[in-house]
Amino acid sequence: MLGEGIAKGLIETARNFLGSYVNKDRLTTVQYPEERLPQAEATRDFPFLVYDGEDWQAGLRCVGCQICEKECPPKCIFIEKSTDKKPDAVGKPQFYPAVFNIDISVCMSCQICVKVCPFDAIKMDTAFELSTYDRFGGLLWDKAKLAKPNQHYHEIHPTEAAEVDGRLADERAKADAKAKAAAEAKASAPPPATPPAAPPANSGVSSTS
Amino acid sequence: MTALSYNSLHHSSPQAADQIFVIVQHWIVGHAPVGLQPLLAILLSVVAIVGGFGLLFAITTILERKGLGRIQNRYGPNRVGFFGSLQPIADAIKSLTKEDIVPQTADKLVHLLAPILLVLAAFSVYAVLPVGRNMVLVNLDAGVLFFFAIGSVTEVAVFMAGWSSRNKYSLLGAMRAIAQMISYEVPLILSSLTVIMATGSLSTVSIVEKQAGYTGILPHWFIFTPWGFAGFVLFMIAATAESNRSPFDLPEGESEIIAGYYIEYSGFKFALFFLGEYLGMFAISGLAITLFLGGWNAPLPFLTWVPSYLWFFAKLLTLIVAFIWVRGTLPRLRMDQLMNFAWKFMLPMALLNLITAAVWHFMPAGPVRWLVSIVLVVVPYTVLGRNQMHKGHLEKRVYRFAE
Amino acid sequence: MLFTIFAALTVAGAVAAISLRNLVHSVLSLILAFAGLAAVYLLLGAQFIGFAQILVYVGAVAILIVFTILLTRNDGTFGHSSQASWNLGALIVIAVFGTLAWAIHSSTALHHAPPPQPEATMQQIGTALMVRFALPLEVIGLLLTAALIGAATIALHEKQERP
Amino acid sequence: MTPLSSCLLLSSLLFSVGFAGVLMRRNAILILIGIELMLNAANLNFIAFWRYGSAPEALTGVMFVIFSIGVAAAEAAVGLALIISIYRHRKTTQIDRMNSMRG
Repeated sequence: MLGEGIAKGLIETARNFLGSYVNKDRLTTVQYPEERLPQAEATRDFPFLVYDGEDWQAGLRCVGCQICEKECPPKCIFIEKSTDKKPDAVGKPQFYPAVFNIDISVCMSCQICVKVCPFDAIKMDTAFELSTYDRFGGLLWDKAKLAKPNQHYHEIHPTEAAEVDGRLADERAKADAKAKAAAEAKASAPPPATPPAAPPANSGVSSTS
Repeated sequence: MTALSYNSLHHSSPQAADQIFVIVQHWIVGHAPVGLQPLLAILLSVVAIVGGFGLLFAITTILERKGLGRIQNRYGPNRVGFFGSLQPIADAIKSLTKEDIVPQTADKLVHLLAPILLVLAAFSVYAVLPVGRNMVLVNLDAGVLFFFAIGSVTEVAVFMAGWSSRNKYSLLGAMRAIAQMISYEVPLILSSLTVIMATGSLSTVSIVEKQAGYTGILPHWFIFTPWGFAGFVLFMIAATAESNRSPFDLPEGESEIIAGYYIEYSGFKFALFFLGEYLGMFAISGLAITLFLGGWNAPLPFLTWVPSYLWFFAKLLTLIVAFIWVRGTLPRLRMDQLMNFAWKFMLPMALLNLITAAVWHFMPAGPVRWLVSIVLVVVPYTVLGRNQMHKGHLEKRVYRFAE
Repeated sequence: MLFTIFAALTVAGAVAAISLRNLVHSVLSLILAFAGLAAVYLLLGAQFIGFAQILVYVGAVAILIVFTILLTRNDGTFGHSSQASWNLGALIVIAVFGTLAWAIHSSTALHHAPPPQPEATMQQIGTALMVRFALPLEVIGLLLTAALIGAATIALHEKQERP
Repeated sequence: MTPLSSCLLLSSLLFSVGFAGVLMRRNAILILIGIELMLNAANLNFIAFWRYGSAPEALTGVMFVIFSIGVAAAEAAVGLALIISIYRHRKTTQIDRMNSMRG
């Protein structure tokens, strides 16, 4: 009979309407700015640059290798390499980025920059309320704005950060041992070529997911 | 020729509440010079109509958003004011301060005139709508005809909007809207013809007056007759289609053609379209109340002390709530379903309903008349409905161009 | 006064309707002319005719023309004739209007005082339609049905697929 | 000028404008518009003569216009259907290109 389904539907919506006043469990809406759902640990929004220690300019892990710039699908990263060198996390003298800009308004949060970074220098942040009044300048973040301490990384992604720290400590120990061996060898023999910096090949951050 | 007859100033106290607006109007008009009095009276009524129905528009937007929210187990707007009650004001300020964008290739003049014409047409039809006893702007002899004539101007406005925007979606939306409005205007007018047949008048006021009185506690509204009930249902379905509301909101179809004919409108002009649409809905509900639900008459004999305009607006609110409820329930139709429904169900039902009304008119009162009329309504409904169900649902849809 | 305004509106709409290049603009001006004419009817006391004019001409005929315009795409050429035939046409039209205006101006039968406003209530029109003009009404109903079916058949005719 | 003659003047003006449309434009739709204008001019004449005529209570003028509007609606429907049909075959709405009898 025509109209039967309509009547059933009307009863269902009426039940929803009245039920939402009686049973608060029906209303699943979270009143967002006041109430917030807890973020999952693997939450990722936009990249930031990790630095160790107190001084962000000295402790920046990034060596300006420009791999992330080349890999970035929407091309939102802009890097200018420095001309001089400074010691990196492992203690080896490296280049550093003179300019490191990310256009947050273009970034699509794909995390490819994080995956390809051989130095664990770029990681994903969890901050998402980034609205500004200037959509051109306000969302083009430079090095100073992007740099965040390692502690911040520990706060937002503890498991992942611990793993990264462990790996970096291992590498540093390995490098130290190598340097020591080299020094000993140097003391006894003519100097060999400098050992290549062991790249942590494919050191996946996704292992925490 | 205002219906506010200047000599009916004698009233007892229960009537005073009923006629309060009429009395106030007379009092104000009485201070003006004699030559200006008719003009001032009309002006006051126009201001009252624009203000009253504008306010109702504001109330309806918040009611609709809240109601739809609750139907979908959401809160709806609850930020501005007490439980979101000031949301319409925020919306109004927002749309008034927005940038007015006109497409570069648009026909600027027609683009500008379309929303104005729509709102003008939407407001004009209120001139013949009796919102209370002695509360009608003009009691036209051909009131119902006036309503439908002005209502058909909306189609022109919709076409102007869709064509002048130079946007294929808006043109598609306009064509859909016009096709739908023309198709559903036929059953709309045919279903109201039954009432015109029964009352022998096209004047809205005399149609309402014919529905006064009670048998026992049952009022003499036309909805309480078999043909009146069928006519009311047909009228409301056609009215839903005429005012482009869900489930007949194909012209707007935001998932396919984004917003139909007003896609290229922004800011204040968009607000005008929105206003025009809601005003059209109120007007056509008002006409349904006038034709079938007894206009300003009280539903029960012992409630006649309540002012007449309150009854009208109570009925109007009920119909608005029904519109919102249906919108929250039914999904949008497909174009072929829409047209099938109009021509293969609504039109034959409306024509048969005319015959039912004639049979009712010429048979002597009694249970036999009721029985015959009910059979005349129910049997075609079942047959046509079955036809719709099977033809509409089981047939595989043939795509002509998408092979 | 009001008559002059509405008459000017009607003539302006009509002139625009036949002289504008864009067909849709033509139809919109035509709607203006129809509406002006409806207002003139109302001024003359023919309420029913005025509203029927809006309902039929604005709500149906104009919309029908609009649909036709959109279904038949304009093929680039504007509908103006050659200069010679245009001149000839203008001459004929001016002659026709001159004759009509002269006839109206010189007629003596029109110069009597206007009678009081005649009544044409809906009741009277309905009775006249149903009693005195019942047969023409039936005929016009038949004509409209035939026209509806005929128009639908003509317009629905699908072009045969050529193999 | 009496009201009747001004009505007649308006109607003759309207008729001339419609006539000009029929004579001077080649688009079939515009010609139809001209014909509608001429019909309306005739209707205005009927109403004017009913209003200022001798026997208004007979409603002859009004009746004539009612039937005329009905005929005009039928005419417009059939005419436009013909235009659409011709357009399908010849891909034009210009009258002077519809010059062959073959469909």
